Amino acid sequence: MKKIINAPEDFSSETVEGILYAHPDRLKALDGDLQILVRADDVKKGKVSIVTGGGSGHLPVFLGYVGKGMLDGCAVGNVFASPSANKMFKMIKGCDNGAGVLCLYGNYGGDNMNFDMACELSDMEDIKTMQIRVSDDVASATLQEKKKRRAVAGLVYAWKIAGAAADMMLPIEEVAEITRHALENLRSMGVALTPCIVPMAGKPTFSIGDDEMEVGMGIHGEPGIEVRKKMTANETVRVLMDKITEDMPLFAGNEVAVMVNGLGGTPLEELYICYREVFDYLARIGVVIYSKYIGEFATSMEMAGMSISILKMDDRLKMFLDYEANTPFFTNANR
Amino acid sequence: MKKIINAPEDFSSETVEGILYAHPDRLKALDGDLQILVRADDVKKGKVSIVTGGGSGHLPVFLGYVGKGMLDGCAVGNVFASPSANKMFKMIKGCDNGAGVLCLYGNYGGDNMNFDMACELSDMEDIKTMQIRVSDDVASATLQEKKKRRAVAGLVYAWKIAGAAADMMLPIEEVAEITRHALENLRSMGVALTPCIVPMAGKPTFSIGDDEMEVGMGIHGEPGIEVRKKMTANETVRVLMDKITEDMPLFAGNEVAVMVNGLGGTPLEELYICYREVFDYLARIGVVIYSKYIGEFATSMEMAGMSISILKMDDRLKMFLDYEANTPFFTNANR
Amino acid sequence: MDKLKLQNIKEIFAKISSTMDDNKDLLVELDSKAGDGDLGISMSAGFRAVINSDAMEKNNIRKFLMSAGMAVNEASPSSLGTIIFIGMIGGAKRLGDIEEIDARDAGNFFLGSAEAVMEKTGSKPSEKTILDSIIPAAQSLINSEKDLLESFADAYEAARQGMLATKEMKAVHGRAAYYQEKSIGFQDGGATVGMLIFESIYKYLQNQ
Amino acid sequence: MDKLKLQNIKEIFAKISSTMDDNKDLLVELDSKAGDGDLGISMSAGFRAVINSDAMEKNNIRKFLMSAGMAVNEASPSSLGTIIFIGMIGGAKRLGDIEEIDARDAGNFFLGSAEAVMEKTGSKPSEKTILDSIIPAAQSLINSEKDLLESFADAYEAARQGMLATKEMKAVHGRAAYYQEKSIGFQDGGATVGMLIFESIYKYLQNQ
Ligand SMILES: Nc1ncnc2c1ncn2[C@@H]1O[C@H](COP(=O)(O)OP(=O)(O)O)[C@@H](O)[C@H]1O
Ligand SMILES: Nc1ncnc2c1ncn2[C@@H]1O[C@H](COP(=O)(O)OP(=O)(O)O)[C@@H](O)[C@H]1O
Ligand SMILES: [Mg+2]
Ligand SMILES: [Mg+2]
Ligand SMILES: [Mg+2]
Ligand SMILES: [Mg+2]
Repeated sequence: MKKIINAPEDFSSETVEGILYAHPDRLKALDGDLQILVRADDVKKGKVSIVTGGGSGHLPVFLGYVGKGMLDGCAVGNVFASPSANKMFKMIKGCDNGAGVLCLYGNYGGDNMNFDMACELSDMEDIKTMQIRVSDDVASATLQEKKKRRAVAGLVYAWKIAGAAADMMLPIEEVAEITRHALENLRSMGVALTPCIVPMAGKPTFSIGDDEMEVGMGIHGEPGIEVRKKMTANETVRVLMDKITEDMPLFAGNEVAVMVNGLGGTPLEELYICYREVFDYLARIGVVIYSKYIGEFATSMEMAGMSISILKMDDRLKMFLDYEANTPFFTNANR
Repeated sequence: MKKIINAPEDFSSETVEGILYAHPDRLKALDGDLQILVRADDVKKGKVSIVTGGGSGHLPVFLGYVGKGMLDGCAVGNVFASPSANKMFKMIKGCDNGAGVLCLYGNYGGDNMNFDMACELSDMEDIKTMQIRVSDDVASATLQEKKKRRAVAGLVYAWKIAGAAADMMLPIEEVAEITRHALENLRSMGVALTPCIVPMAGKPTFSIGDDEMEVGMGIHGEPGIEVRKKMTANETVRVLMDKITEDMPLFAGNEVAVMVNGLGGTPLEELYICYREVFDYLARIGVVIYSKYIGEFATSMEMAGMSISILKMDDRLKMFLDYEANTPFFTNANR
Repeated sequence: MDKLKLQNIKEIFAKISSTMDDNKDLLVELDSKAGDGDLGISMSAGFRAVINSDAMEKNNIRKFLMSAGMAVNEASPSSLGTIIFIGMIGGAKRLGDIEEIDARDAGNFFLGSAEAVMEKTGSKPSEKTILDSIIPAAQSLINSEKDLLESFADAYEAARQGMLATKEMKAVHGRAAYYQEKSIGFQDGGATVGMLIFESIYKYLQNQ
Repeated sequence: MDKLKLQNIKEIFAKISSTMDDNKDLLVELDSKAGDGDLGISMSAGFRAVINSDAMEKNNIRKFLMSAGMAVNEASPSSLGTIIFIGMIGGAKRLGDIEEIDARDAGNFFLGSAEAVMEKTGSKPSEKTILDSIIPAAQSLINSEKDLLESFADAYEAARQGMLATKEMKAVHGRAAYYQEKSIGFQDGGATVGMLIFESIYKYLQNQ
């Protein structure tokens, strides 16, 4: 296990400690609980709160997006494991500004169940909550069963849009509405070349041949659509883009935001080589790239691979996407 | 070879094409030459130019730092190979604003020779150049032979300081002076856990046991000080920090800037776990962290490992470090 | 003994905890077939947390079960921990404030648990989950005319049969669902946990 | 033939290019012992670039050598490409504007090359580099009283001896320097390139 860690069981808590040491002006642990991270800077009074939660091992997802114009809080689980309902509840309570709390998280069994319970607990204390689950991964279920799809890097767009809407002081119903609108126009898909190792388990999440790639892989190593012989970067991008545009047709003149996301072990060079083909692919069908993120935004520790997310834009979404976001891990100040 | 690439020989040029597709408002290829990247945005008239050059495979190093408050141009070589003197010369000429050009690059044989020749060619055309070589890697030679040391992630601090000084419109002699002053107070050292693969070679740059780490590794896979049995994150940090502080003593009350840099294949979680121990280490000796960068700043493609850089601060350096920097790959807007 | 008091229930949780420890490897193996292989670790940690939590200080069955559920949720880093938590809250609500539990009450607790899980997660019997061992056992308890020990002997057997039946089922929930048809042929790890819970209670009662 | 004209020199570069192609694997192997193993690829690419470059259109020896040097620098992605470039510029400057080259001129060209490299990179003879085969050959040419072919036969032999002598030397420059004492015992790749250049010229002359 080629990791620079201390005791495997301390992986998540030491990561959070490191983050709190580094960014004490931006993030804090609620009541000292390392599983409950909230903003340490000034949050606008009366603003709708946007919160999330999920397992560790995906930095900058999840807690890296807590900050201005994005999230207000995050419940942090162990590696690839949901935080408990109780932690989520405390986090929701700690973030509430009286305008309601939107729980915006990835569609994974454990997180779904725990957020359901946490919202029930919140309800008992008269905290208004809403839930929206992100299901952007086209590889994980058919379009008919879209609700079953899991989340991948598209989460970042969901938080970006919702976070901006909340920071503009929109009421929770409108924040939810624009977020749902964004999610309807969002699709992602990825490939994995190598597995990663959960520190406590100490062995790879799956096995794959040296000349193979897993097409449609989830960020915890969930199986994808098929294992294929290795393809070139251009072929890989075309397979992903074909599947995405089959699910959400794009036409000449459409504008999109593009994210080419590295899963943790893939060099930035390769992501730009992929972006090059995404650009050409979209140019061939006359689609205009309005904005792009290229880098590591949602990872699986040291997994090699990448995912593409496409958000179909309109004038409303542009306003929210362009709105300032600033967290210790993410900013659009240099885009 | 688990890479998402097309033909190995196109790796560097396709990377640059992807970057130019993505950031046409920020970067351009001089006369369409993909090996010569310069700023596409407005550069202050009469400003000293800061330029660099080096091989591909280290993103964001080198060309990722071309932008406001950092570099004006970069000559791009093949993977781990110096660009030619002629490309450097054209790049220098293209960047000159009449106030002189500071060539600020890593101390590597090929780059040194080519920049020497490029500066001669520049001289023949009456372009004023100065050269400063970065030698921050304490593992690569003794303190007595400091000039022989190679460069690692400390390059980023060198560009940050020089770029700020130039953007403040200081004359070239003063830019060079403050840069040298920063370099005197800069030390780095790293460890590698896995090799990387140069696309054209198709095989690992070195071999290392499954339970070993190479202490003091260079960013092209140059041998370090010793191969050791794998250590915990805390032990690893202490080995690096001991060596750095032996070379450049730090005393209670000193202030430092800290960079914990991932080499490409190491998850961000692990970098924060390392930062946690850097923080504790410095706290134990009473040293104050003035600023920190934690992430991937100078990589070796998919190599697993990390390096620590320490810049000892004073009031002058603070001013330059805090100055705005904004490139498509780097900003201090969210630090 | 024909009724379980709070103290017995606390002791039963201690027994369940040691059973999960003993079966850690088996559960890991079952969960590895069509899952991520953490079930053994998760159950062992979840139930150990109960006996080290402040639940043990509660002096009322409902409160004990609720905080025991919270403890499982907190400490077991996987889905079944959450499902057991949901079940324990639902079951405890169904029991209400009760001082002692007989076989029928126990059956109601487990049925209430299963119903809460079904309501919250949308799962149903025959979908290769813990429900497939818990529900038959709960029904057996509710319909039992025998004494406590014998009732739980029957329930244990019903849970075991339910567990074995999962071999033929296709997974619909959790990670196993990704394996679709390939999940057929393997016994479900969660259903095995259900069986182990009844095994623990039965063995505890045998020693009284 | 007792003097080389521009056309001969161009043909010699074609010969060097094919020699480097033929010895690609050998050079890779030598450079792998205490380096990064790219020397064969780099030399093959560097000299092939010359014969495909606009240097071939130059009508003057000095200009040809200068732009041939630039072509090597551009196309060969490693240190020796740059060193050869530096050498060729330095050597060409030493020759000045000359129409034909005899053995002594050739010796001066190579010595000028070596001196430029020493001046710019700080290397010296006996430091396990290309200098160790080039300098003895250059000196042999300068002191030669024989005809062109025999002079180059001697120079080739001197280069070969110089190359063999690098086995005993400790590397001071480039990547090999990291290997320190461990570099002793292996023949230097760069010195081998120097020998191959003289082998190419000699063989070219033999066929005239
Ligand atoms: N919706 C559900 N309802 C009931 N049981 C479920 C449900 N989803 C999963 N399970 C049970 O959980 C078990 C897997 O648990 P666990 O290993 O904790 O999950 P994971 O590691 O995937 O989070 C399955 O064997 C199944 O019995
Ligand atoms: N300063 C120097 N002067 C002369 N020759 C040198 C010098 N440095 C390196 N060399 C030669 O270059 C050879 C290595 O070349 P090459 O493989 O192109 O370098 P690298 O791959 O390390 O950039 C060595 O075998 C040595 O002969
Ligand atoms: Mg599991
Ligand atoms: Mg799990
Ligand atoms: Mg080499
Ligand atoms: Mg090389």
